[in-house]
Amino acid sequence: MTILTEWRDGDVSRVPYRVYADPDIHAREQQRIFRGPVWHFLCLEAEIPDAGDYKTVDVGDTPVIVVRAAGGGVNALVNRCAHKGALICFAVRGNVRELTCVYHNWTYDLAGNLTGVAFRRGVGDDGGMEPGFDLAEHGLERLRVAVRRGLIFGTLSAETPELDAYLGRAMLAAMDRVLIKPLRVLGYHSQILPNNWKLYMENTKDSYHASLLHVFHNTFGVVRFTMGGGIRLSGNGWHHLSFTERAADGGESAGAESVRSLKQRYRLADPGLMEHRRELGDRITNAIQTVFPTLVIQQILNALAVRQLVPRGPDKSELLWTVLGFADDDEEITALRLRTNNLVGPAGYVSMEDGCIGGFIQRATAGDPGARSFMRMGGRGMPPESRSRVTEAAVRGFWKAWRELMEA
Amino acid sequence: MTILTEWRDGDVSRVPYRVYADPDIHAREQQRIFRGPVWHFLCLEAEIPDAGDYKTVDVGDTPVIVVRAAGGGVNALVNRCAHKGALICFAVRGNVRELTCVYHNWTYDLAGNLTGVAFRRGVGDDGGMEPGFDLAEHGLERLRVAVRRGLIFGTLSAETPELDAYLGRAMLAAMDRVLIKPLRVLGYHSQILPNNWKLYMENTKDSYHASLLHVFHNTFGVVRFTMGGGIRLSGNGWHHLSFTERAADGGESAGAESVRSLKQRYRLADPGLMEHRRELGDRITNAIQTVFPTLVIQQILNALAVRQLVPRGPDKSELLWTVLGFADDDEEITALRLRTNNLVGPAGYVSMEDGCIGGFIQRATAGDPGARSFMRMGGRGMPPESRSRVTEAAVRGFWKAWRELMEA
Amino acid sequence: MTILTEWRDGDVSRVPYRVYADPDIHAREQQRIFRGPVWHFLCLEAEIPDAGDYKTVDVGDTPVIVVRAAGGGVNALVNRCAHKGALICFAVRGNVRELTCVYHNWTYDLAGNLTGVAFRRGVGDDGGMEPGFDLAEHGLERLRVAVRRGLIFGTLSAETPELDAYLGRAMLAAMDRVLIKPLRVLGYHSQILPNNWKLYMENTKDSYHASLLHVFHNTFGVVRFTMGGGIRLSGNGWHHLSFTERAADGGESAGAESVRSLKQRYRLADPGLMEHRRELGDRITNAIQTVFPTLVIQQILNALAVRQLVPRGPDKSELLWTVLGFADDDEEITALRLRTNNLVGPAGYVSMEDGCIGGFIQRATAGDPGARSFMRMGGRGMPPESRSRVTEAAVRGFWKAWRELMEA
Amino acid sequence: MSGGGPMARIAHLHAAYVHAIDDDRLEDWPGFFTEAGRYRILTRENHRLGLPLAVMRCDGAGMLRDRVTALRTANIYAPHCYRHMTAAAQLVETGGSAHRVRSNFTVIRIMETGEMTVFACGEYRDRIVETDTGLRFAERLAICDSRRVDTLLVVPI
Amino acid sequence: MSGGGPMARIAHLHAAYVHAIDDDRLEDWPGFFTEAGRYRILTRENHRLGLPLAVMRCDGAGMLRDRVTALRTANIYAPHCYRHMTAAAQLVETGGSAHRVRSNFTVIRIMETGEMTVFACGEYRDRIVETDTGLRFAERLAICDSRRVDTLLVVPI
Amino acid sequence: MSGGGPMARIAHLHAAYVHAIDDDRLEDWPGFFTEAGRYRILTRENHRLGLPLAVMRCDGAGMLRDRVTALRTANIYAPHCYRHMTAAAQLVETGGSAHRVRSNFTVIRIMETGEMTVFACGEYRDRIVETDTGLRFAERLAICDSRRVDTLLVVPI
Ligand code: FES
Ligand code: FES
Ligand code: FES
Ligand SMILES: [Fe+3]
Ligand SMILES: [Fe+3]
Ligand SMILES: [Fe+3]
Repeated sequence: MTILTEWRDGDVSRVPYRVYADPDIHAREQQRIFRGPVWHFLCLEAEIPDAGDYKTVDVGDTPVIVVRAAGGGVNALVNRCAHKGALICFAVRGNVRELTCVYHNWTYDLAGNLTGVAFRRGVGDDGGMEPGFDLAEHGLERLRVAVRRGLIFGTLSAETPELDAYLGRAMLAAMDRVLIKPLRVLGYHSQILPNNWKLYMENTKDSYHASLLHVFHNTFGVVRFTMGGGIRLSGNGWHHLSFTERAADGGESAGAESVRSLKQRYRLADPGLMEHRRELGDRITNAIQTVFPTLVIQQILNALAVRQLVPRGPDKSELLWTVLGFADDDEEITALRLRTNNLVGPAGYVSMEDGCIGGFIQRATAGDPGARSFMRMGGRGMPPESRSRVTEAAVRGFWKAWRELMEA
Repeated sequence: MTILTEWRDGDVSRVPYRVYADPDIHAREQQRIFRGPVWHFLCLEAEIPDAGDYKTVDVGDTPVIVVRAAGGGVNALVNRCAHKGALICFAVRGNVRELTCVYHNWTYDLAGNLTGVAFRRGVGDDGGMEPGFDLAEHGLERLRVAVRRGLIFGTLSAETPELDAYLGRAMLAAMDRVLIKPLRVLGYHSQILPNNWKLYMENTKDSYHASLLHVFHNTFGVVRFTMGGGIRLSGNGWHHLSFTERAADGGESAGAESVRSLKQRYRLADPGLMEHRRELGDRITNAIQTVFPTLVIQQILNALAVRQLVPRGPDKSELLWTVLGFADDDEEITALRLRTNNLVGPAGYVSMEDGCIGGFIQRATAGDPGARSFMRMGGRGMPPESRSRVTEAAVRGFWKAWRELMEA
Repeated sequence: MTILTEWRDGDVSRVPYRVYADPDIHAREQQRIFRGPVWHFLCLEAEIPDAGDYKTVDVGDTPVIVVRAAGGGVNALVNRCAHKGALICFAVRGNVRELTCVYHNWTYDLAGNLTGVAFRRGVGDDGGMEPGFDLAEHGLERLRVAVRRGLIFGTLSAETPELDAYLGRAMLAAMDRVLIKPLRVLGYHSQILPNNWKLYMENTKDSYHASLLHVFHNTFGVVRFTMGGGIRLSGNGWHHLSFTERAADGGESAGAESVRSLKQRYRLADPGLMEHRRELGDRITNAIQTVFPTLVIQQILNALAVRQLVPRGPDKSELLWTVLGFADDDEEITALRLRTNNLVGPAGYVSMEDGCIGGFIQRATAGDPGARSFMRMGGRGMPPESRSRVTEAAVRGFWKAWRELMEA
Repeated sequence: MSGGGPMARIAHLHAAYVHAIDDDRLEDWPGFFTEAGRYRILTRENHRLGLPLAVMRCDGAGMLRDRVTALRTANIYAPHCYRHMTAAAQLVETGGSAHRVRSNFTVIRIMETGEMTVFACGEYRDRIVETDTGLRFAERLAICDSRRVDTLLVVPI
Repeated sequence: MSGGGPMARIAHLHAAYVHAIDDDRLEDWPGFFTEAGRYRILTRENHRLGLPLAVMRCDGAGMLRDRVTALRTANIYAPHCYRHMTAAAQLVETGGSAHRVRSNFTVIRIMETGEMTVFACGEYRDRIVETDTGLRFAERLAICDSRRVDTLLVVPI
Repeated sequence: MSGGGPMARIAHLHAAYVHAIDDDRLEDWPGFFTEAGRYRILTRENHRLGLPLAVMRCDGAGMLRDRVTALRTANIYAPHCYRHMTAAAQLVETGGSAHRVRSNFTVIRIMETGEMTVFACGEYRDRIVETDTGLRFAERLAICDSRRVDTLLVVPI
């Protein structure tokens, strides 16, 4: 594969643009990353509370059924009949007692075991399955599943380490900080991004861009990001956390990101938009966490969400937002969360630009697949902690993970 | 080609899913199958009754003109000018005296012979075709044509055996059984299938699915399929016939397909839909015949049709239905046919599912091109006759044909 | 590359149809032709009169900014940030003082020099660019620029000869004949062609088709093309001029193209459409000039335009028309030009067919990529002058250029 | 809405019809027709050629109701809904209690997963009659401009 | 249709216009204009930039009729038809016998083989006048939102 | 359209609203609402599931104006405009000075470079009230049929 030979060993600070468009790279990613030794976010426990509740999701190009078993456990099964490969479930969500393929009525239990084959014994003396056919050999492919803080993860590979080890201590702590209570879904968004999936993941890990691309805050001067904040990386650099902290006195102090504050010429007519109720026990106002390859866990003021990204070919991807509150939220905090969600989502004041910026790169780089980016803000390394968010360390960590899996 | 090396010799009961999506396989199919030694249904004689009448059709990716010659014969010509490759005819149907390319007025007779080249001799002393230019060397590519029972077939290969030998005795008999009189077109449907063409052909040859996927009959209990019926394959396994027979007493007897009759909870408010007038001299109510690669001849009660499938890229195909009656039909039988056609076509009560099931497989298998189907209902063989329709023999026959041509 | 081995040395009169559809050929064209040693038309000086005025254009798959510098010169810059590859300008036109990337605020002057990197020194003690970072090494890629008669050209290759040498004497003369005064833009068209870009360029160079495909003139008998006229090719055959001349007496004389005049059965209800005011100092009524690879300069009566073609994948292209007058036009001549423009553009009486004919070839040839065209009208050569327009000499010249660059 | 011409009331019927379908209140659909009401989905190709085949053909309340029962209980398809756009309604002929009306339609099909497709466009040709319970379709032809149906057609248009 | 404001009669003109085109009764098309009637297809890009170029420009009945004659007898293109959707008609100004009206349109192009494409969308800006034979367009501008024309434009919109 | 029912005046409000957006006169947009007016863009998926999340949510004139200020001064996106098509408006309930109205919409998004996309389709559910200055939206819900937003949503629909 051209990409792997032409790209200097170990360099993760300069990436050839062909990675965003080449169909062969896309195919290899499906095999090495999406079916490889990584954990994918599937859905929330809260979405399938009762036995038989299921949700269908995509793990890269592989369709998956996540279903609550009778015993209360969660199973994740490849949504592809063992007979001729039809989708078993083709609705987004539902409730079933067993899984029946519509094509020839092969039936599976909620753990994916084949329990019945229509006309298995034939009709009268005729037909039927060949002798020696064993139901046990023809179940649905099953994913390993792990659950943490109400989030259900799955992996198609036997090689993937346990979830805790996969995430590492810093990332577990970051997750536990936000997901402090049973969750409640406030709604969903789906956003189609006109770009390769990696451009969105880079964007999310790119703490350098936040105050520069999203000029809303500066324009309105509603919150001048304070100096508090920083970056954390998992030990292997694959995952990251970026956060902002309000100064102890609650006031605003001049900091790095005020560099463009001269632009502030407007005031919000309704400043209620920026109201924040502290609920997580600290002064952190914004915390964006990524779990390789495609999960984002978000706290922006009181707007909480998980985002799962699904590649849809080399030049398109779909970002699925699950917007959250806590199960015990009262009406007031729910109203606050709903209002604050104007900041995020496909129409979010400080997120909509992330919907188009990847497309700007996709368009600009198509003509010159051999040209390369230059991501040396904060050097070439990926230290586990940075006090400044003006660094591309987490993006380099992403490329480190990518190279490790793709070159394996 | 990966597919041909990884796939165990002669196995036609397990097919790697990459056959449905790989662009190289698609390209090879065009060459080996669609331009290869097979007969394609083109159109009906009844559609081009008069000299100069033409219809444009697609033989795979090759556009073809089928035209009635002055002498009454039928010619089939590749719809591509010998000069620079423009389509000659770009309407679906019409009547012409000769074939004139709009681009530079090169003109061909209805047999595809080049008869005139505009400015062939130049203008004054200037220009014109190079010396030695011979009209006879620049005709349209011509297909061999065979007509049977009003159906016009064509082939692009010189290797294709004569039509009768290609079809074999059983298939000729099946065709002759339905097409007993001069035909009349009642109308057309075009249905876009979101899947590879082979998934639809497998579906049509898959007598196993009929009573399982299409639950209309069982739901309404309008016709309980009787035991009568079976499968016939051509000697080489390429083509097939599946049929259902009403019991001799005209009553309904319990049989294989009543397995789901417990589901019957509804009655048709207007049972006229299922009325059947015997017209073909036997008790067969349903007969579905396929001719490799892409023709289907259908009798469902009094609903008669031929269907021609055209691949439109690896993941899309177009199914063109020509719905038929006989030229001597009276108004009553025509009305009956039109009513019965609610059962078939893109909105057919017992056919619409075939429009989506291929897409379910296309979506489910895209993520794992190396995984394989398991088609061993009725064993691994393809006997020329089966009394039971609970068999995948005809599907295996399809894959036998496919492998023979693709591996040649 | 198959195409280059299977195609007999030097033959430019028969072209295998795969050149219009093969994605590998398309990719190679981007590298060898569009980023290669050719001059591309970018836009008009009149479109960016003032300092900071810019227009964004596409040179093949490469997005380019054409901008008027403070000193009055014109710069052309690849529209791709040196940091991570984002588009710098994403509007079609505008005015800027400097070029700022929205993603991380890297800033360039109008010559593409990097002048500022946000947070280059980090914040406090933290972050910032790695030591040794040199602004001078990270500018925007710059095109060489040449201007002639108000037309701005650019090239991405250092090998391209100077514009005058590239065009050659005959082509320079042809261009100077039409663009006699400062230009004024009357408007734009964009036309999406359902075909490979080469089919449109062949069409434009194909003087053989004009009176045959576009039957408007003959149908209405408004202008019977006179004998005057001819073809000129640049010395290397790459570029061409085709023109028609009204006979000296201003009358109409029978000539080659009247061959189909028998078809004339209609009269224009409003013959004002065909009015012509001589303004270029000669009797030439129509002059079509092409500059390899994708520029067309057009005079049809008083309808003047430049057309730039942009490939949009192997089977699609976009034709961008800039319709012109002269800066000193009075209202009357402007009104005349606007009326005459009914003849050209996407709805033009004598040009609309060029919008569909390429698609007719694209569709007809897809099924048989190895089949070949036959372009021997006027022989196999490409003489620098032909009195007759009944020749494919200019088309052969196009293929000569194509082979020289692609096989290099 | 007043008592002017019949167009305001016809517009109301037209709107109520498409809202019922787009809301997935398909059980209400047969009620827009008279007891003997005829409904056809045709293609322009067949219609122009004088060929009688329909994509969907219901003669009378029984057949209309059977369509709904079947799609609710028997037929299998990926979940989706429609959005009807209507325009250019025109009274072609009116004679007391019966009106001939034509109008244009576009149907966008939306899959549960979000894909939006222009599924059909064409022309309604209606024969609308006054009944005790208001205006009803004695005949509604939906003549689709394209001969193609994408995937399948199960919900009436 | 009554004798209320002019909007009902304008709606009728608008509907009749699009039905004539969509029915391929193009010979009727010039008749919707006054003898000196002007018709333009413009793009929003040119219009906003103040550039006068039109995609199609007919000044008066002769030029309107020439367009129809040419497309019937001279121009070459793959067979297709249109479906016009119209919406949001609004009386901008009215003064006795002349009305300024704007409305939105979408045109779907349907090829004989079935491909459906949103070919154009935009805004009609009309000057409509009362004549002895009813309302006629003194001017109809069709301002297309996209600067692109797919393949070619031969049938008026 | 006279002084009959309110539908003619509602049609005028509907048309004026979409013309303001399609003309890029977004500064006029808050003025179509009452001072406390509520505007929501919802997806059918969330709406059917009873989930309260909106894609865009403005409660009152301040939030409406902030949206416009932000998109003019802060937000970054490739230049584009909309074309709204509306249809099937229906008075659901009317009580003196307040009306409940539903109607269908389709929004085509046109990029400056010419790409046209069916960006959204769905249903408006309006509560419209009489005010001193005419009809105003006390609430306008735009319920989009697709759960997907292509790229981003910045201009209200
Ligand atoms: S494909 Fe599932 S049962 Fe046959
Ligand atoms: S391409 Fe047919 S005559 Fe030239
Ligand atoms: S991509 Fe341009 S500044 Fe970062
Ligand atoms: Fe961001
Ligand atoms: Fe079937
Ligand atoms: Fe031409």
